[in-house]
Amino acid sequence: MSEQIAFWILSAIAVLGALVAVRKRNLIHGVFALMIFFAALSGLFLLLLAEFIAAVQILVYIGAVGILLLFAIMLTERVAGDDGRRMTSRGWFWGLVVAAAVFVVLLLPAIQQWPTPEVTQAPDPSVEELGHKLMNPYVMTLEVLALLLTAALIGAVTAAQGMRKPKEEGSPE
Amino acid sequence: MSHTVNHESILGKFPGTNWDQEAGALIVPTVQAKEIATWLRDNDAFLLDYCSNVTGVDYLECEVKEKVTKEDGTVETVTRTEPSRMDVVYHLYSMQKQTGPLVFKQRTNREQPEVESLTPVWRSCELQEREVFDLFGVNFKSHPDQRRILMWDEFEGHPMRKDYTEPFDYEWEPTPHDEILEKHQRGKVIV
Amino acid sequence: MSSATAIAPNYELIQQDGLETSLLEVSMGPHHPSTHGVFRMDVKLDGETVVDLQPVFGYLHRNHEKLAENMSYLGSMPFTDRLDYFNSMTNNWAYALAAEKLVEIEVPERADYLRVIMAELTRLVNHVSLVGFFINDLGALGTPLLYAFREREKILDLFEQASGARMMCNYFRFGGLRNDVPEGWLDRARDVVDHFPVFLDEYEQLLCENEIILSRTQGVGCLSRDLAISAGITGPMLRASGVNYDIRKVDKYSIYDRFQFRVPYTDGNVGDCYDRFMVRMLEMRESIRILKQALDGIGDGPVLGNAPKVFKPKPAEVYGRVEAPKGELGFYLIADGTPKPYRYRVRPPSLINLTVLRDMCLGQKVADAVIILGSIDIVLGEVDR
Amino acid sequence: MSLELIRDILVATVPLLLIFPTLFAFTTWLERKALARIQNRIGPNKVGVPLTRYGGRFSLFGLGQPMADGIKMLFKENIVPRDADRLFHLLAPILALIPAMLVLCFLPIDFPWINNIQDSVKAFMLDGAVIFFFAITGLNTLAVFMAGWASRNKYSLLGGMRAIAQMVSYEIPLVLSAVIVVMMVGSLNAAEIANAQAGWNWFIFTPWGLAAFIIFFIAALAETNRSPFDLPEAESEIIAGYFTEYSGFKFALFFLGEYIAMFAISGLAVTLFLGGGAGPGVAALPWLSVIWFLVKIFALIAVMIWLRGTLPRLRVDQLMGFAWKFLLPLSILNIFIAGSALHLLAGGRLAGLDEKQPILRQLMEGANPLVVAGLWIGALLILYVAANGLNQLSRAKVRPREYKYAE
Repeated sequence: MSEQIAFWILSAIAVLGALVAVRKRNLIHGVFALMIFFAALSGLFLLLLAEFIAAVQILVYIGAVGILLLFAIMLTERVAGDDGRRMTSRGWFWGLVVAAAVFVVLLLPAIQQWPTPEVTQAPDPSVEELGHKLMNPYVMTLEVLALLLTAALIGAVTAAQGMRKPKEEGSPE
Repeated sequence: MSHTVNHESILGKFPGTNWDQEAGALIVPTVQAKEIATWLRDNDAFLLDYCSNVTGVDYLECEVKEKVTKEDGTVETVTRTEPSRMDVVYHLYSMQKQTGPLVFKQRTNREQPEVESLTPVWRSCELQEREVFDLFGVNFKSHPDQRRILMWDEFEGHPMRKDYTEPFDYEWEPTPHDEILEKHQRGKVIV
Repeated sequence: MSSATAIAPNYELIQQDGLETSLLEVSMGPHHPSTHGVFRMDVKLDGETVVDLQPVFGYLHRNHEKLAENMSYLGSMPFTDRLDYFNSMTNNWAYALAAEKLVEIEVPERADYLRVIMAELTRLVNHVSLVGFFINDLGALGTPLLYAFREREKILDLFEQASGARMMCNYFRFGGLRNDVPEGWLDRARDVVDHFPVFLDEYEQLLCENEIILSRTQGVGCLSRDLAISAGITGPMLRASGVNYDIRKVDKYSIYDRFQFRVPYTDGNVGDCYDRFMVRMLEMRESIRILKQALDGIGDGPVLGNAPKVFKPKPAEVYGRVEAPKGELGFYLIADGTPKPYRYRVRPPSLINLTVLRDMCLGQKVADAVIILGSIDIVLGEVDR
Repeated sequence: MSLELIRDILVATVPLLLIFPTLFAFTTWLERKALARIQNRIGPNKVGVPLTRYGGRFSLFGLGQPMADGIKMLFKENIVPRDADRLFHLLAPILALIPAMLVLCFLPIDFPWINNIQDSVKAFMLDGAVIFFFAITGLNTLAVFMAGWASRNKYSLLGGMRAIAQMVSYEIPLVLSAVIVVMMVGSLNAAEIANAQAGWNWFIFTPWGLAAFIIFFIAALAETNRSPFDLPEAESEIIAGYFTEYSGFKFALFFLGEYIAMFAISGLAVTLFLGGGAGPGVAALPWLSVIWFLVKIFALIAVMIWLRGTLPRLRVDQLMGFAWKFLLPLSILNIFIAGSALHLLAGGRLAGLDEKQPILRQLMEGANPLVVAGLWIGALLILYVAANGLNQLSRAKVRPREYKYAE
């Protein structure tokens, strides 16, 4: 029962946060609404006892992606957009169609199994289990991913360094 | 005391210059000022690389009483009128030779005072010439950044001039209230 | 030479290819905690880098020169206290020196000794508190400043005992001093002077090798020798840029030729904030040397010479200057035969030292701009007059 | 939801909400007093026991000062700049406080009442408690940015930008030095980490643990914006950074949040490296562990105060350089050292270890003292050489000074 209540509250927050994030013209407000959405999502993961994923959700999505978005906005000219413009843009119709299509695709497995859903054993989402899985069957994947990310990091550093002009030393002449 | 600078050779090289014995200053024509200043700075005999002090002096037209000794030995007081003028005074020193000062004056009229800026010769003139412009209203030709420095930009007049009179209330700004505006014009209210 | 005298070019934006960032214009001051008074810098920032800086003056302008031209010569002596309110003694001295040139007045020997003692004590006060403020600008939360102020208090006590005021001393007169120092003052002064090196040792030990201070100040705000000379920089700042020029040595005014002291200066390679800081630290040691000699050499006698009751000099022009703690403080007086000066001009070292502020700050970080300003050592009473 | 659960939640959280703000008040007094003594001053000494004004005042070294400050803060005018984003301006101090308070739950402090509640309520029993701790601490960045942005003040904005850059950078060495402890225990569970250090088996007494603790503490200073890393609120440069436009109780909330964050990060340092509640006499009197835990937290906070009174501030580029060019390589190297040392100690026994027990203790029990000594010397030597090298590399090239004297 208590899980039910928590689920509905968190879902409501998540949906509201997502809506506000899309609606707000003020970019900073939008980003913060998005973060609320992420936080609610993290709560939902906790509800599913996937605590590691919940922590990672906060760490990565709020702590990294959100901050990255803020950084990007800070670098742009106009930090605060005007709030007054109308919500719909010209492509609203096609947007709606795409959204509906995605929704249907997501629902497809559930529709196929209707009305008797197949009950499968849920995987154990504990940290320990995850650790073992990452270290035993998926160690290769993990290493490749790590390598890829390191390469991306080094690439980013090199790209950023290339942009900087050679510094002018000494007296300005 | 440090060694004073020998001014005779300057007078010889630049015929337009004068030596004011009473003030102990070199009077330089405005047109030649920059040339002479550069020469004074770079010439090995002077090396006046350091311009310490820049200021203006405002002389109003005034009557000067002078005692003149006539041929027969009697002393007579003569009154003559000294014309008004504006001086810009530079005190020059040499850091390399540790000599100085040489007082260097540019003289101009006080109605449309305009002298040559020596900022390109000595960087230290930059702020001080701005100050002379601000307080005396001397226009410095080819000064790179001639703006008011101590008074605010909207200020009218040049307060260090001898004939400057304070306005009734120089910080007054018009307010939208007509009544007060009117009273102020009648001199009743200091807003 | 010509390149050094030229105005710093309008610094072109350090633009990165394809990535344009907008400039942030910040008006630092006049109520900023570390502009040392009501001084303002209009700073343009690209991120944290200063790309343009315009000093704005005049918030404390009260036209000191005009005031002095409308009163008697002695009447503006108290006003000179308010120029550089940290160093009222040297301000007094510069003015007295100029006025004594106008009318030939002999200064009694005891007065000269006391003048030197006061001036060097003032130098200690100024340098020690400047160093404290400077470290405070570096972000040290006031600890060095309060240590410095502890020492400053002792010297201010001496000033109070001699002149009756701690900061606005108004102690000098044309031809000497207002009054002799009270009995036992010299012993107390000797006590303070003897203990000062102990404090300096501690201070040097704590600050001069501190890793953060080194990395924050070295290579920041470099001022080349040529630009320093051309821009008329004086005082410790000039000597930090490698010019051996001390008016106490050059002019040998008063009785400075009787004392053994050295003028610290750098080799002129860097001329950064650290050099300016260190030159001041070293100068304090030399001041103590002078003070010890002066306290030993002082004799008895009057402290006020035969100054005329009504000070009415003949028409003349003089320029008198002293080595104030901040640099060359000069007074340019034109007398016209009346009891008021026809022209009275102060050459403020603080203002002229600010000429190169922009040149030193461009391309540095905003935090550096603050410490560069701190290392210049300005007092707004003198900058704006 | 059962009533029992609600009761347990309240029992677990309410004491935290009472104890730590009280400690905060005491800490502000401690900080002011300590700074004053460092600076040759006396510090607060007037406000003491209220209503004892007449007939002898009990000032108690100014211990009443925090209360007076609190009352003052409550009654001060709340000023919001005209152009400010009012909502965010209001939310920022709250957002600063919430994560700081939240992470207190992850500290394995054995309060006497904690034993009576069910395990599922104890946050530090979570398997990913340490990860959660870092995740939630990171939210503090958002509050700082929010405050800086919402104030519409250029100094605030600069402070906010500095704060983000700084916190994001220093989080990495912070986490990497915590990883070492996780490696040595084999668990992310805060309670297990603390238990693994029972007695004198503190991780600070291992070479890599010592190095990791130092890195952790430096990064923690930066995370909590303490001197010498107090750039986001650098008073001499950007007035007060993101605080500039805050007054009254909002300012007090920020202040509270900052100190609670200090408690939290110190508490984590105690948990990870200083043995949690371990200490003399704990075996006999279990409640002593609470005291030990708080004493250790306060010891760390005293060091922070001491540093604040003595050190000047770094510059922003030096700060970033220090994080990326010095702390990060050093902490990665430290992980390598810890890993190889564990491997060396294990000598092939790694597979045979009991997974439920702390790895390090099992290894250390059978270790040769000579090997241990060798590890100490070797690890510290490697780290020292590396730190020196990194320092030489990242140090700005300066010309040598020479001061001459003219007679």
